[in-house]
Amino acid sequence: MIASATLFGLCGAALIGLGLYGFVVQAHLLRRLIAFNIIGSGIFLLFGASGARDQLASTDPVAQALIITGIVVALAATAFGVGLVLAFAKVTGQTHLPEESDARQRPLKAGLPDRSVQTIVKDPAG
Amino acid sequence: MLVDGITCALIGAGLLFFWAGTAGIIRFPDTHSRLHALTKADNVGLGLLIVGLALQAPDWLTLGKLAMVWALTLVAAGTTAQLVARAAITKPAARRGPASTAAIPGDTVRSKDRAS
Amino acid sequence: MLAIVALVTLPLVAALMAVVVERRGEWIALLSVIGVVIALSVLMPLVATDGPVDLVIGGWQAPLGITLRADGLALAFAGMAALVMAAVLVSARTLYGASPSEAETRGQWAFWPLALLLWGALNVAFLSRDLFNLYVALELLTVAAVALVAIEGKRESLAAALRYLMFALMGSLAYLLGAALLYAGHGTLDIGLLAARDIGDASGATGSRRASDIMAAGLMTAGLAVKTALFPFHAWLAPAHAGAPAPASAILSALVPKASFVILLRLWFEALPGLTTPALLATLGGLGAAAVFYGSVLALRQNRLKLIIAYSTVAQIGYLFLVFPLAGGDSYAQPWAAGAWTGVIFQALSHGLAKAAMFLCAGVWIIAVGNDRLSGMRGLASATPMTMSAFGIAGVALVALPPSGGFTAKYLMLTAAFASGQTIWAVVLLLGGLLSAAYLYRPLAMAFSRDDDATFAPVPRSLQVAPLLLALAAILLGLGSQAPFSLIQTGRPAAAAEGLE
Amino acid sequence: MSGLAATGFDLMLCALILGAALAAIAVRDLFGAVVFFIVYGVFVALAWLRLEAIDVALTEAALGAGLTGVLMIGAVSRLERLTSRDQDQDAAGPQSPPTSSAARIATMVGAAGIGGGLAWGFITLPPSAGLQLAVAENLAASGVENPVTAVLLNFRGWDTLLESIVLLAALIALWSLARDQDWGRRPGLRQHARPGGVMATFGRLLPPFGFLLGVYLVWTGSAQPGGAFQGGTVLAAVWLLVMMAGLKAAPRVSSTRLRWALIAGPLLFIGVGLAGAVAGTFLGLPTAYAKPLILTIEAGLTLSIAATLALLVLGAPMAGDGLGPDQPDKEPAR
Amino acid sequence: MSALLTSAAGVLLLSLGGAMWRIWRGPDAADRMMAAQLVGTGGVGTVLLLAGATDWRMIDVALVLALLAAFAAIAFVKAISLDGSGDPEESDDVAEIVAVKATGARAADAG
Repeated sequence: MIASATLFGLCGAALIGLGLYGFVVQAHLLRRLIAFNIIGSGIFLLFGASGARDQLASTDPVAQALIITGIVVALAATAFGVGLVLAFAKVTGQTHLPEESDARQRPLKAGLPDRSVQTIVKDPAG
Repeated sequence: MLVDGITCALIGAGLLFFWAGTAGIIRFPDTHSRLHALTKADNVGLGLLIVGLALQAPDWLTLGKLAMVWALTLVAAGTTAQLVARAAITKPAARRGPASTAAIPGDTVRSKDRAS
Repeated sequence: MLAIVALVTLPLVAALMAVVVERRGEWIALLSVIGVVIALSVLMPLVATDGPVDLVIGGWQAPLGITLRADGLALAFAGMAALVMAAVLVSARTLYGASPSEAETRGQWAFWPLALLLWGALNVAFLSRDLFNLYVALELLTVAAVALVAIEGKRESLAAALRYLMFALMGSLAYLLGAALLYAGHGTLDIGLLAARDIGDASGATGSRRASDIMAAGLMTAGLAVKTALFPFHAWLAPAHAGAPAPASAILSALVPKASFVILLRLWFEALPGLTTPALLATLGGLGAAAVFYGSVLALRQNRLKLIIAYSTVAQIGYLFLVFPLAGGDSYAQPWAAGAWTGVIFQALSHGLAKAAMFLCAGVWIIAVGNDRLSGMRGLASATPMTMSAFGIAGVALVALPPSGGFTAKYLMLTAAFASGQTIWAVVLLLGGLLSAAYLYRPLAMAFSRDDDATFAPVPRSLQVAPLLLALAAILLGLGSQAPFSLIQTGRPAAAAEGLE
Repeated sequence: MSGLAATGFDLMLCALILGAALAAIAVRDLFGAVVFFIVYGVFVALAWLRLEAIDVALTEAALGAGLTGVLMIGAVSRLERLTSRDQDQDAAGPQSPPTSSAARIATMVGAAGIGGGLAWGFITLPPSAGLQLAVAENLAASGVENPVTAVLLNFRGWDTLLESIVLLAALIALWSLARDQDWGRRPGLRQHARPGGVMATFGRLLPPFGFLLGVYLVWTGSAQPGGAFQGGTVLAAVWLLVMMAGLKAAPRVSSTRLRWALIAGPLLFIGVGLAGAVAGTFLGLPTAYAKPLILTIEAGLTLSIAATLALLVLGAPMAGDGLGPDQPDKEPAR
Repeated sequence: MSALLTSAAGVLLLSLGGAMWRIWRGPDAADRMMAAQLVGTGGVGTVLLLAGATDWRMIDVALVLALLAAFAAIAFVKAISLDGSGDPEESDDVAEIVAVKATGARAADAG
């Protein structure tokens, strides 16, 4: 029990790092929402594991309840985010936010589909 | 003891089917035959696992739940395999990703920004 | 106690009712405003004389349960929020009010529940003592606020809403991670119980300085700073606040950043005062100073009124973060810390009132002119004198001229800066005031310039009264500063009297 | 032996979780990313089982792997339709400039630093049992035997109440994204399937099972893992399935009955809380009545959660093509 | 028995790595989704084995997983259908109607 808690806690920390990288590097809004969810579940794993490191009994029920609340809240935010991305795509035909300088809002260029592939990672299998 | 032995044998056989399914999904050359591999694993592998575990079930409720899991996966696997197969064969859309064909009326991009 | 319950549940119940009852959202909102005002008028004198009141929810004491506490800080902000909401609800009637005979439209249905949910979330954020409960409140606040940004559905506002959502989501996650680490380390999420553990004070009996605590504090601070739009996390603010319809902008700019700021105050002054270091205080102050200058310069460069007001919010939020260095210092007893704490709260309250008034004025002028370009504002002063004076009075509060609440704030903060020998922050305060006068001069000058050919659409009088009353409230905050001053002192955390570090 | 097998399992599971997350971020194809994300949810649910957090595992399996995945699949499909018009699909438009490799590496270093720092902070945490003891001591007074349900519905009921309101807020926010002319219509695309076909049959076959499971999860939640959120999610999935199979159309957003269903749970919860406040304690559940009160609140919450979640997956109201057994929308409901 | 079941769960889990490889490679969306289905079924099996090894109450997770995996598959089939909300079994004339409606709506939009 102790060993698995430590292991999953470390896994959670790694997931947070991974998700953060994905969130920053990717421009596609849906992929950012996926990265957001990965960070979220990493946080929950870290949290849950820290409540399970005492071998006396099972995982802390308060931590479990907080995590359940967190998962539901994350889903709510994700669902609204997806709706917002779709509404944005419907109006502009784009799936990422335009670069924006602080001083002046550049008007969005309409109608250019986003086909950019943001990650260039070699297939690990081959 | 005998029961435990049978459980082990059944679970071992089930695992074998799962591995066969995995091998199939990796090695088979085309979508259709891979689907075939998948269905085998779903139905037979999980079935064997469940029968094996059912011998260990502590009460009737658990037994009932095990049966329900099996029924659920059987029905679901059968249905989805058929639908996915049909979609994969008949619709070119399935070849590249979801939907690269017609736009839908309610969902088309407006040519003009509606508010400005 | 019932008054506290009313404070947090009335807006939420009203929001639920506004979902089901068609075309009467405005009346439901009005009822909830009246209810909350009554609750506040019961609570405020009570708390001012008898000290903070606790509401132990479900009878479960912390750490197991959640406690709401009505202290001076919470009530001052809840009161400001109630004033702003009242004015906004009156102003929003022309945009989103409906006559019962017409068919329901999208905006009429969506605006009221969203605004009310946002308000409920704000009150919870001001009152709750539980770090996770605060997280849920912040999420509710975020969802409602982003939806209000997007409510017009224009491409600019959708893009602004998405940008806001992305920033806010990351801020939430950072805050949540910090709260989780604190809970893992200390077995409680209650601010009071955390304070009792002397976190970071290695000299105490229970204190310790753990890696996880420092990380937790950093993460929560970063997350809350993103949500407060502290420089350099401010990029989302201006397009979001300027892209929303005027009543929504007023809520967003005046109230929403204050929720995360109040949590930040509670975090550092109440829960974790032992973790502060001079470098951290200086960093937060430095970012605040940078925000003051950067926001002001950007406000100077805008050609649209709403963007000027929105960038002004970036600058004004910068002042709030000066509380950290001003309440700090290196000597033992710091008599100025309480002044800095009070001054910053005055600044937040005054900014909330003045900024809401300004956005509502912008809303009036958008109706009159059709857009919010500066070039279209010629002649507005003579056409809409009431709104013009509201804008001017709000400007007085924003620039911090006497006798406004802004002046009281700046006076307290300047005193603290000089008393603690940190003249540099005084320079920031003074220069910031000059800059705000500069960026407000342009719209004012434009409005007062004569243009006899200009024709404006008529604006209902009720729309013009609301911003004027708000602006006057910002002045009253300074004129009658005694009552709010003493209210803010009730339940003031020890660190705000003795100073941080 | 048991320890070794378990550790081996855990190591493998961690590897799969990280692999799925990495792939979801790195895979080129958007749909691939979504599929990896679904698979990731399955693995994370397994991790929760290993941590003996069955309640969380149920939630993750239902929400994380299930509904979020379905939501994302639908979103990919609609996004491709929305962005693929009159342009050569593979022609690179002038998008935002791809992140430079220097920025990429800097991000990687920063993210690795944060991950590493967190790992260090986690390891140096002293083991703590959290509030397990406090929960155990007060469990008898909470009215339920499942400690997680006791925390969710009683000790920290205020959190749960706000959480159910967050869900509702997300739905209001989502609906507010509709176009003005679509207000009052049905949410999401018009679903249709061949009457009597495989999909329609499946849509008839599965709901009884699913309904049973959902109700069972809510019912058993007071004593065993389960509860309103898990059961509500299963019921939401069942309802969605019925709609997808073309058996029933989604209700119009203007439907008053639907709106009451959405707010029933939170309203009931607040009502119980206010009744408690009048009696002396806000949200206080007297021990003698705690169990029936909790079950009542959970029943209301389940209804609202199921409806809200299903509608969140469907999306904002819009004009559809109206091909299903339900007739096309002629006029938006006024 | 518990150790044996846990080991069996490990062996089953390992086989899911192969399915991950197929998701990565594709090439079709259908391939990816099928592999995900395999992970879903394997996940159900793993949960069952873990339940047998440690705590039978875990079996509810298997039920939920099985139900929602099927649901995700249906959502996928919908997503790759012609208009994103249909059924691959619908006949070609339905497809035609969709196409005609689409052009009609475009014309209406442009006009």
